[in-house]
Amino acid sequence: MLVAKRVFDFWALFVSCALIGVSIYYATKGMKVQVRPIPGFDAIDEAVGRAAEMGKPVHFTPGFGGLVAATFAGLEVLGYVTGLAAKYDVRLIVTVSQPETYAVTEQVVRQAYLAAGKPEAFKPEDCRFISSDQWAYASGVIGILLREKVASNIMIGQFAAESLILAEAGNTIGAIQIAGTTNAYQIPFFVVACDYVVLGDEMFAAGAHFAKNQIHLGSLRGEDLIKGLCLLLVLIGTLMMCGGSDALLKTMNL
Amino acid sequence: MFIRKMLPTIIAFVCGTAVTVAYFFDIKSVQSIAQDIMQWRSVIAIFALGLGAVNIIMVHMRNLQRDRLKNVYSLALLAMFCITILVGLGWGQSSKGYRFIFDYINVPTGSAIFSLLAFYIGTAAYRAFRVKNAEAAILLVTGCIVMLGRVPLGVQILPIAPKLTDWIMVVLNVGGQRGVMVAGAVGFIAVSLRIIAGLERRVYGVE
Amino acid sequence: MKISTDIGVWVGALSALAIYSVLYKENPVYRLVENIFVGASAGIAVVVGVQTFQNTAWAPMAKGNTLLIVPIILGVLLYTRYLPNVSYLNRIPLSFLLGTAAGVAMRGSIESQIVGQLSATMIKLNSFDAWVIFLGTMTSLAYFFLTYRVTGRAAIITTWGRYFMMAAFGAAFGNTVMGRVSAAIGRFQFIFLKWLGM
Amino acid sequence: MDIFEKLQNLDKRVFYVLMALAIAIPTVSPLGLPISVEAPVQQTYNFVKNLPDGSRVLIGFDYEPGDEIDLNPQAIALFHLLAPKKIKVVAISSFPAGPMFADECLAVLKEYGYKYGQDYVNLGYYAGGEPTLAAFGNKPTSIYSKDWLGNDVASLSLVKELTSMKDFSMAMTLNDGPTGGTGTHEWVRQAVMAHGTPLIMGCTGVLAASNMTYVQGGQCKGILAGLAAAAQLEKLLGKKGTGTVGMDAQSIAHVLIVAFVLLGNVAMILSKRRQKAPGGGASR
Repeated sequence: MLVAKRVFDFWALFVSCALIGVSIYYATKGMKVQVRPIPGFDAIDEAVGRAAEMGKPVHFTPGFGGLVAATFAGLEVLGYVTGLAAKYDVRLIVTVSQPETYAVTEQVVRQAYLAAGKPEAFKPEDCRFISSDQWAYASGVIGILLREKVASNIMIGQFAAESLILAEAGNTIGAIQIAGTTNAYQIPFFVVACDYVVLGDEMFAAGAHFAKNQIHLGSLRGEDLIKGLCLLLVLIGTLMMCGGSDALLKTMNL
Repeated sequence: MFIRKMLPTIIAFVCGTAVTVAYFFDIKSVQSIAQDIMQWRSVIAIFALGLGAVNIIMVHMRNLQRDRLKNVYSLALLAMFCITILVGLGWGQSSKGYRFIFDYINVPTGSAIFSLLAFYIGTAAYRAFRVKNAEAAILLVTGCIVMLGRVPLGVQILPIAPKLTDWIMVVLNVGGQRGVMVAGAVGFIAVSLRIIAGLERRVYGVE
Repeated sequence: MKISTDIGVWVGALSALAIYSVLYKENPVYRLVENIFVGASAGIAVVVGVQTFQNTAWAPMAKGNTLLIVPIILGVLLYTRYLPNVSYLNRIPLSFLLGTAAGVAMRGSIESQIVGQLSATMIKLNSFDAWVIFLGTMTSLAYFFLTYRVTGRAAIITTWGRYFMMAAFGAAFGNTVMGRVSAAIGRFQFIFLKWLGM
Repeated sequence: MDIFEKLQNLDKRVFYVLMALAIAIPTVSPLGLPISVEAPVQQTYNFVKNLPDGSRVLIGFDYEPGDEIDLNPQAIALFHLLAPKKIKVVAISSFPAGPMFADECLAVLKEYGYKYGQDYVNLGYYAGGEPTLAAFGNKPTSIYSKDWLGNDVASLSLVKELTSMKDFSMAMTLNDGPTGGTGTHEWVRQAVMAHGTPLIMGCTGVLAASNMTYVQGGQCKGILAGLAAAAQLEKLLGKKGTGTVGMDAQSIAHVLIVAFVLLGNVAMILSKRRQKAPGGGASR
């Protein structure tokens, strides 16, 4: 019944989901989970606070991606940033590239202002759809960064080649920059050009880090268990290979 | 209550599960449902584009109102936006006017923006590649070796660079890259699972 | 030198120069070209969107696939966000978009990014290179344990994990320069050869 | 601020000007710097060289405007390699602009007496990415009823004889990334995993690092990365093409960046030394 060549994949996904599910269950029942410090996230308070002191806006973009996992992580952070901006009365400018992401992003910002008790602070013109064209999006965003002279530039989500254009424009105006993406080809540019980088998978800890939400904490523990299992699998597989058996490797290719 | 909270959760669950099950299981009925879901999704996504268009018009109309038509930039943007749509829908995508906008405005300007990276990449490297600590030093060394190893002139300066570059790209690079990729994918699964299971309802507006 | 007489080439070359001017400073010329470009590209997106809608929804529906009325209605519901009384209805299409996207993301990542990468790491440790790959993968993956604080001796694992990642990032950075310079070469060729005819 | 501190914080615009010159000068008058061949290119060359004469290959033009400067020269060099072996070429594209690039590159085959429809075809754009490629792999004619030029595929002998992906002795994707079109790992899945057709990749420089894992994992038989690979292939072929010319500008640009990095570091170290010396300036 399982599609050929996807048998192992299915069971791997099944086990992964089960581990996450069980961890969430235990976390909501009171299991203690702590997130290790993530400097990029800690810096967000500082970044918004700095904007408040300087009386300049904060810019946030969830990147060029459509509705992919990295974008979701970005939106999670956006919810928190919006809350902070509402608290300190800082102007928050959000720029979006893909229409479907825009549909969700606008909702997230609206909701976050509502949750902060300042629904009137939400301004549709500050949550902008730029263009679904990669370079038009890049040019629009650098235009906004340079003209609005933002104090802080936060870029967390799915980024492609435009990452460095945005980061260098932000650097030119002396903005404090926090960036994160899972795209392994683009992380280097953020590492080089930004003040703080949320490395790859660390992004997905946003909910657990900021809201200390039990569901997210549990889910994060589940992720760690999966990673542990991955390490174990590689270790066993490699030992077996060294012993001359490729049984595990064959099983994984099923 | 049902429409506000339960229905969105159920829809997300059904869509996510159907798409996943159809991928792994050879069940014709589920696969055809999943195919429909994917098609429907792309139709809905087109409507999201309209939201973007509304936002563009709103933002720039407001600019024009505020600056009493003196804002040539917003005017240019709106004019170009409308002209492109009129030409594209009125005369079609193979018409001369539309081709002009596409081939002579969109493509070359886009390429020019992309090529800004040639300049930015150098200044970013100049600023960040400093031997301040072990990590920055590693970044600097692998970065510079690969840069030299990629071009003939670099090879003349550092003859061992191509060999080192090959080794860096095929061996040294692999581990770090894989770590990021695998860990990231685990995160993907967790987020996706939470959305499908209705634990991330905040994203679509259900508190 | 033979300067081009093609208006298209002139437009392309001048817009490229306007874009490059931002390297000096943000200025009105850049701003104008930026706005024209953003306007045109957003317009193109709308044109393509309408075309796609006609091909994938309207035409098949007219041909009898009446079920397609459902996504069309859902699409329209996205706009209820502008109407405070019924704005909650926009959650329905959003949940559809999100649920489907999540399903696609989930099934895709397990195979190519997890199982594929892990099985590629299982090799005989009979050479220095094999050890580097093995240790690089193990330590950098171990860096991403987020709910366990690694302290003491074990911290060396995550430190090395970061070192391996930095090596990979440096490599990717150095390797990217070529593509970026290529793009500039393309534009310069356009300006010098096509436009100025040198 | 002493001279060393100034050198650590140069105005970005100094670099911009030098970079512009580094690219402009070779563009206007090529220098012809020497080139050496790297292992992945040699491996790819050897693999293609050993394909059976007269067999068919499938080439995916999976890139968008902006990346043609990297990928067109690769395709052209590859065609110069395939043509003497009388290997037939089927081109498909997962981006709307792809067929245009395919057309430009396929033009070189005419020099070798290739006939359209019989020895090579440009089938054009397919929407939908991987699922469509999968369907193409199972039955090529199910996706295309007409080629890019508007010919009925039934009139093209090369296409008529195709039954599945297995008919190709090699598949290649010229790829600029995972967004939008069919990415490299989708090709690995649909060509290698689904049909066992050997795959090579031509990619932009930025993608080389991550795609190298496929070569290393054996799922991919060879990889060409960026303009350099095209120039190296041109060297193996003994032809000077656009790849070779572009490499001049590349050489100077790369060395310029490395020089700036070194300058920044030397200045930093010297300025630290000076501060440590008695009577030195205040530390920052």
